[in-house]
Amino acid sequence: MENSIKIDKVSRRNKIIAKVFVYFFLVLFAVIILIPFYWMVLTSVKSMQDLTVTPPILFLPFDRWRLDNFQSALNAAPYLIFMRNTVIVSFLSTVGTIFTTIFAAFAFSRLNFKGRDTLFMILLSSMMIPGEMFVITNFITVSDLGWLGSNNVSQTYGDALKALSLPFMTSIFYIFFLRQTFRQIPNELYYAAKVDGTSDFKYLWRIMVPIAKPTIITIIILNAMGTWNAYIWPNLVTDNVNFRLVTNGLRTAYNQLSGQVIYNEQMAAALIVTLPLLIVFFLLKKYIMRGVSRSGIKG
Amino acid sequence: MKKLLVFMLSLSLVLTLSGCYSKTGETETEGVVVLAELPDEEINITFWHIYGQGKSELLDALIAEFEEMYPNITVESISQGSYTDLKSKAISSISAGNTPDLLVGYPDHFAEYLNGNAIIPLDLFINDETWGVDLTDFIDSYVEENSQYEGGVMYSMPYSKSTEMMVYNKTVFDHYGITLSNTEPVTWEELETYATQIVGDGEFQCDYLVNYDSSANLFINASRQWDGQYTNTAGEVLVDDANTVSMLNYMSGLFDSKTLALPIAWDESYGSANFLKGDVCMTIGSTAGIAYNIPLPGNVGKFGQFEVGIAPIPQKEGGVNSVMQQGPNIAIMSDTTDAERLASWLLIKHLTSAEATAQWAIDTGYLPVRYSGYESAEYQAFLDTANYDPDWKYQSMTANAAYAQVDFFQYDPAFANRVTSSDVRDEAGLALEAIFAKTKTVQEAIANMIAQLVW
Amino acid sequence: MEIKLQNLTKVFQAKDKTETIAVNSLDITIPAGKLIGLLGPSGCGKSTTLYMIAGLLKPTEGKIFFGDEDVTEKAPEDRGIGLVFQNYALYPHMTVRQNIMFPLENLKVPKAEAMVRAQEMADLVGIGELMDRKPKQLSGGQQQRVAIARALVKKPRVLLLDEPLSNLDARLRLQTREEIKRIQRETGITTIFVTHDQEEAMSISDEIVLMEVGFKRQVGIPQDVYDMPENLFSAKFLGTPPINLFEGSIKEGKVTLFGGVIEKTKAKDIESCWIGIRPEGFLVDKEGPLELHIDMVETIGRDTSLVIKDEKNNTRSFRVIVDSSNRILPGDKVKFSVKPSKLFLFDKVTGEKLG
Amino acid sequence: MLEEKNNLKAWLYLSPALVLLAVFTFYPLFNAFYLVFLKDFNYLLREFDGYTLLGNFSYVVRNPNFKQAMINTFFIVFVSVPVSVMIALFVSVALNSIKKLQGFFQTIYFLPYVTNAIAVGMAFAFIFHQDYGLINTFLGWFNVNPINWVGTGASWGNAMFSLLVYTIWGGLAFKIMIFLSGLQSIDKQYYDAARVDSTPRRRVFTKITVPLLSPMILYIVITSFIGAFKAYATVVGMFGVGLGPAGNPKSMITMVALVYDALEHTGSIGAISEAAAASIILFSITLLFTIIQMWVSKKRVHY
Repeated sequence: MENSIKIDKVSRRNKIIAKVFVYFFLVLFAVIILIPFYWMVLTSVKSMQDLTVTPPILFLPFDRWRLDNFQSALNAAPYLIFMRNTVIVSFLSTVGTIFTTIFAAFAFSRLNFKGRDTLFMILLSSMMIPGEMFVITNFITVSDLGWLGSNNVSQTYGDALKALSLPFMTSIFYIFFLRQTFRQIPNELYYAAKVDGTSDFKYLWRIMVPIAKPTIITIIILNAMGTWNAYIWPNLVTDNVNFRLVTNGLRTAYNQLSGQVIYNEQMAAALIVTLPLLIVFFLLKKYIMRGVSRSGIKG
Repeated sequence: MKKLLVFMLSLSLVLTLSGCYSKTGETETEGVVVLAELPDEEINITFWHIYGQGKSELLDALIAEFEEMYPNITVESISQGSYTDLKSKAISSISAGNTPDLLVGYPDHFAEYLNGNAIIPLDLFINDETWGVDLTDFIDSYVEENSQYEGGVMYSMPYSKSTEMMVYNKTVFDHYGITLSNTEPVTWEELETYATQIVGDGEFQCDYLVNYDSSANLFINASRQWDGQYTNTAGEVLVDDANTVSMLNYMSGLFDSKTLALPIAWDESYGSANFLKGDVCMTIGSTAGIAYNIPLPGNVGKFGQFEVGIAPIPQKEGGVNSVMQQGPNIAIMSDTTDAERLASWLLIKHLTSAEATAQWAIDTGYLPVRYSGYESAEYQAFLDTANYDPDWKYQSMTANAAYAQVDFFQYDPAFANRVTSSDVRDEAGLALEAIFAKTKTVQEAIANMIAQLVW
Repeated sequence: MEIKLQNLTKVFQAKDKTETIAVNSLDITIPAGKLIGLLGPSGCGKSTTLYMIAGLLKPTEGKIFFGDEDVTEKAPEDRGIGLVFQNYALYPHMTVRQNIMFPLENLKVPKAEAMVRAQEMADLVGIGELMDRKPKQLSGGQQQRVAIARALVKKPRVLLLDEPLSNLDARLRLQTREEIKRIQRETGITTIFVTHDQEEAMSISDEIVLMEVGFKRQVGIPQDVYDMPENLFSAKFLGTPPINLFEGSIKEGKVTLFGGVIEKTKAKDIESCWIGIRPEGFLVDKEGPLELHIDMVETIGRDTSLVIKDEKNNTRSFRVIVDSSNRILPGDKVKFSVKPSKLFLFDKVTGEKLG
Repeated sequence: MLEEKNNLKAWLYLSPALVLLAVFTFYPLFNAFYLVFLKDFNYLLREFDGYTLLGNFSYVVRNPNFKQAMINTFFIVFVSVPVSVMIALFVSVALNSIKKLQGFFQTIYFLPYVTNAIAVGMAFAFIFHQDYGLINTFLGWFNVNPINWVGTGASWGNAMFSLLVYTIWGGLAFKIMIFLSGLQSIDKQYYDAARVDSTPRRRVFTKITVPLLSPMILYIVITSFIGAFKAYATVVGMFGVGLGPAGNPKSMITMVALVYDALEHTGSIGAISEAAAASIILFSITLLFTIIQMWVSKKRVHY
């Protein structure tokens, strides 16, 4: 009897030690992860002089914060226009990606067809070619499609949107990701739906998509982020400065002629540009975290 | 896997058959026609450059002036952000057949475009009675740079030119009673003697005497001063040359005596921050970057808000006087109509006119491309050391130092074979850095440079 | 709705082209309005048969009739069936109400009507209070009822249940079993119930179909199948404790076991055959032909279970259940006679019943 | 019916993705396979001078940096992927095991994903700085002399170590996000069952978590391998276009850097074919490893 109480105590103590250890580990890891982000914020509020001090200033007192860096950053490029463009392009490419990805992942995970594995392998293998190789040919394709305007007709906003978003309306990376999730959904759900007279199409949208919601939300965030960070392609396919995206603004506004970069203003601009992404992430986070109840359906 | 292979083979076959590429030998160089009169129709021209917010506003003002002069010409000026982006975009647009009408660029860019006959010779425009310009008014070395291509043809016009200058910590130099001229270059040998006094960790001393921002410029320009070989227009790499090697050995000695440093000494790309901090007492960099070398009130560093002087860059005693000329030129693309070409030419002519080039130079820190630009009343007033506009003091001193070097201007040959002139340039810089970091001896650095470029 | 399976066969082909016959020429007629238990050990083809009836699997050969209608080529949704899965397959992101209404949606039933029908069905299965919960908030038994409600709500012609009780605990299983029986009676729907649990099948079914390795072994009212097994498999599969099997012989119409003649039969003489005697088929009888050495005695209420070593094979023992009024102690030697109705003879090769 | 082949239907579902992929992915891909066999291809004029079977490949292999690029790439792939997958797995499991502050930590771990690349580069320059960097300060507590990690003249080993730390750091946010969403969908009852059986933590991890998470692990491993084979941006982020510490340029060069080097002068004759050749060499190596992984995983991944 006494012994069992002792064991109980020991195991409780072990549990607490384990908990403390887990939290310690998570906090330590969070600090490691946060350093660059902290650096970004710190840089954005430093004056040019504080920026060049050695050793670098680790903690900047509030009274030395230069918030006007943000003001200058906003003035350096037409960010509002860039933001609008980026939001539109993100929206178009994300909606496109979600649709094409869901359909393709469904076919790869649920339907049986000739050459499925071969096709999937071809898709995977095309991820192995460096992106720049695609850019060169795709530029010519987009140009041949007439979306860049011609020598006499300048590019329209619609054309620019097409050129900016269409090539990114699908992604093998996400098809693969969603396929993995879809494959975890047990077959019984499909049979049950079939017996109820549910078409494949309806089953996909009413059953599979809601169950795979965390994955799809993740894809939405990743895809929006991709558009937000896109640089090379938007620069290549837009002829009008007003058609460009935020990262173009970030890159061009601070590329001074002597090659020296005004880091503090650039970081301020980067923070401004990052903010919408963070908000989207905060809003959608709970959907990722909620996860799926899997009681009653075992994979 | 077998299926995959078959698929790939058949697709590449389709591509072959679709004939989107043709075999060499079918292109024809279009003759350039200079229209006698500017057509009345609406002419839209697109101009690609790389200027950010500030400079592109100045440029747009000049363009607005131009559009007022020629009401039927509309100029769309587009910034491509950086030279790298501009060039890669231009290359793609040439291949896709969707180019702008005119664009800025470095000679090695134009050499690359010429592989596709994508820019037109400007001689007919230059020499045209109605539309022409007096080429002798342009700085000679700029004209040479822009006519270095096959057959001595002018494929571009000088536009935003700059050069290098030397900024020094006048407070320190005054302490030792050393006076440097704003217009007379010092010699490397003189720098060595200054170093014996200035280098150290005393109160009025720096760790190094002089920093050279661009190691590639140092390599190329110094080999010229030593009368050494570098490259030629055919694209041969000639750095394994006695004079070049002796230059490198000399520089290696300067590194050892802490007379000369490269920014990598502080893990930086530019030495200005360390100049301001007082780690180094002199720094050599682009005339366009002067603002970064001026200590502001409350400057944190060994010397606080010290005084700054500006001088031409050092030369070799008894050597060939030489200074790098840098900065972009401007060219007209071939995929254009005669009217567009004429309109583009008129824009170039406007942007390089004496008034425009002087104004651009004053506003941006570039240098005028014409002698008449230098001589214009406006620019002379800007140069007048007796009446500095206090706000423009350093810009003015920079311009004086630069002006003093006009006769020494040199360019390095541009080519775009498998190895391009910019590849050689990059390797030259890396070779010098390796010597500085003591990871390679001079001989090893040269051998490695050649190995990296010729294979 | 009568269901008729004609020569129903299913062959599965693996990737390496080897074939497995999961269901072999099945001929069964399931009378309308009855609850039929499809019973057999795992791998006997019962689930495959169910899936073929549902239309989820396509028969390799044979036909399926619902009444006079040939539904073999029909899609599952056109057959008018309801199906309940072993794991219930409830849609995890939908509430109970949405789950039950889902099939009606497919039939384009107006929403108001669908709500009413869903509620009726939920009340019928006794989960009317839980309509707004998600499946994960329900117990196993409740989930099971939701699954049944979902299967029934569209008023199917046939209800198919695939091992519906196997995920429930023993007490719940008993309760749900009765519930299913009640719902089936109330709706009068033809129901097929797949299970590997004989007790479950016996207690719930109007008729059972006994299957083994793709073959139908016996069809009939559960008690009939138990009382009159047509073959060795039927005899072995039904009954707890299981039937005792002995090797014996028939000579001149006499069944001999352990040297004693235990029964007379009309069957032909045979050198060696299986003699099956249900544990309750033994009677303590001082005149009995069998004298057996009692190894162990377990008295449970009104029954006494005796464990007896097989005389021919010492490693094997068998059970005999007698009335507990017989006071028997381990080590006793007791004489038994055998009830003729509890004794069955089977051919050693074919397993068919003899006589 | 179920086991039937739905050829037509499947292709219909695939068609939106396939049409886009055909135009923007497969066409450029096969174009690369075509370009690699052209001799002296002039991209600007789209002209070429006959065909060559191996000419462009041999040009890439003769590149003085080819061997170093292979070594570095393999080093990055086979160190960074396993290490970062392990770390991400442990962090996600730890994060999934707590209730309080879970969302808070998750948000923090996501931040690198939205942190500007330049900021990350600057922060790492600070972390690895020889005189006042965090790592050397930390080592200083144990009386270790300052190490020149990425500064002028830094050795290959130090530079590679720093690059690996940077690479691993950069990939964690994404991996943690994927693993966490995977872990969230594992039924709690497996863990309850394990607790009832008083299974030790380590066994729970290896016998329950890892197998049930295996589809996501496979996804991460395959995509990370492909990504790591394409390592380039991290090298530029850490060392600039010199692709190595000052004084030791190109010591950190990777396979993709060979592609980019060639693409810097796409207007030069033959440069695109050279880039295509380098891409295809990289592609073949990556494909080989992916096929091996898929083959191995067939036995290990539990759906």
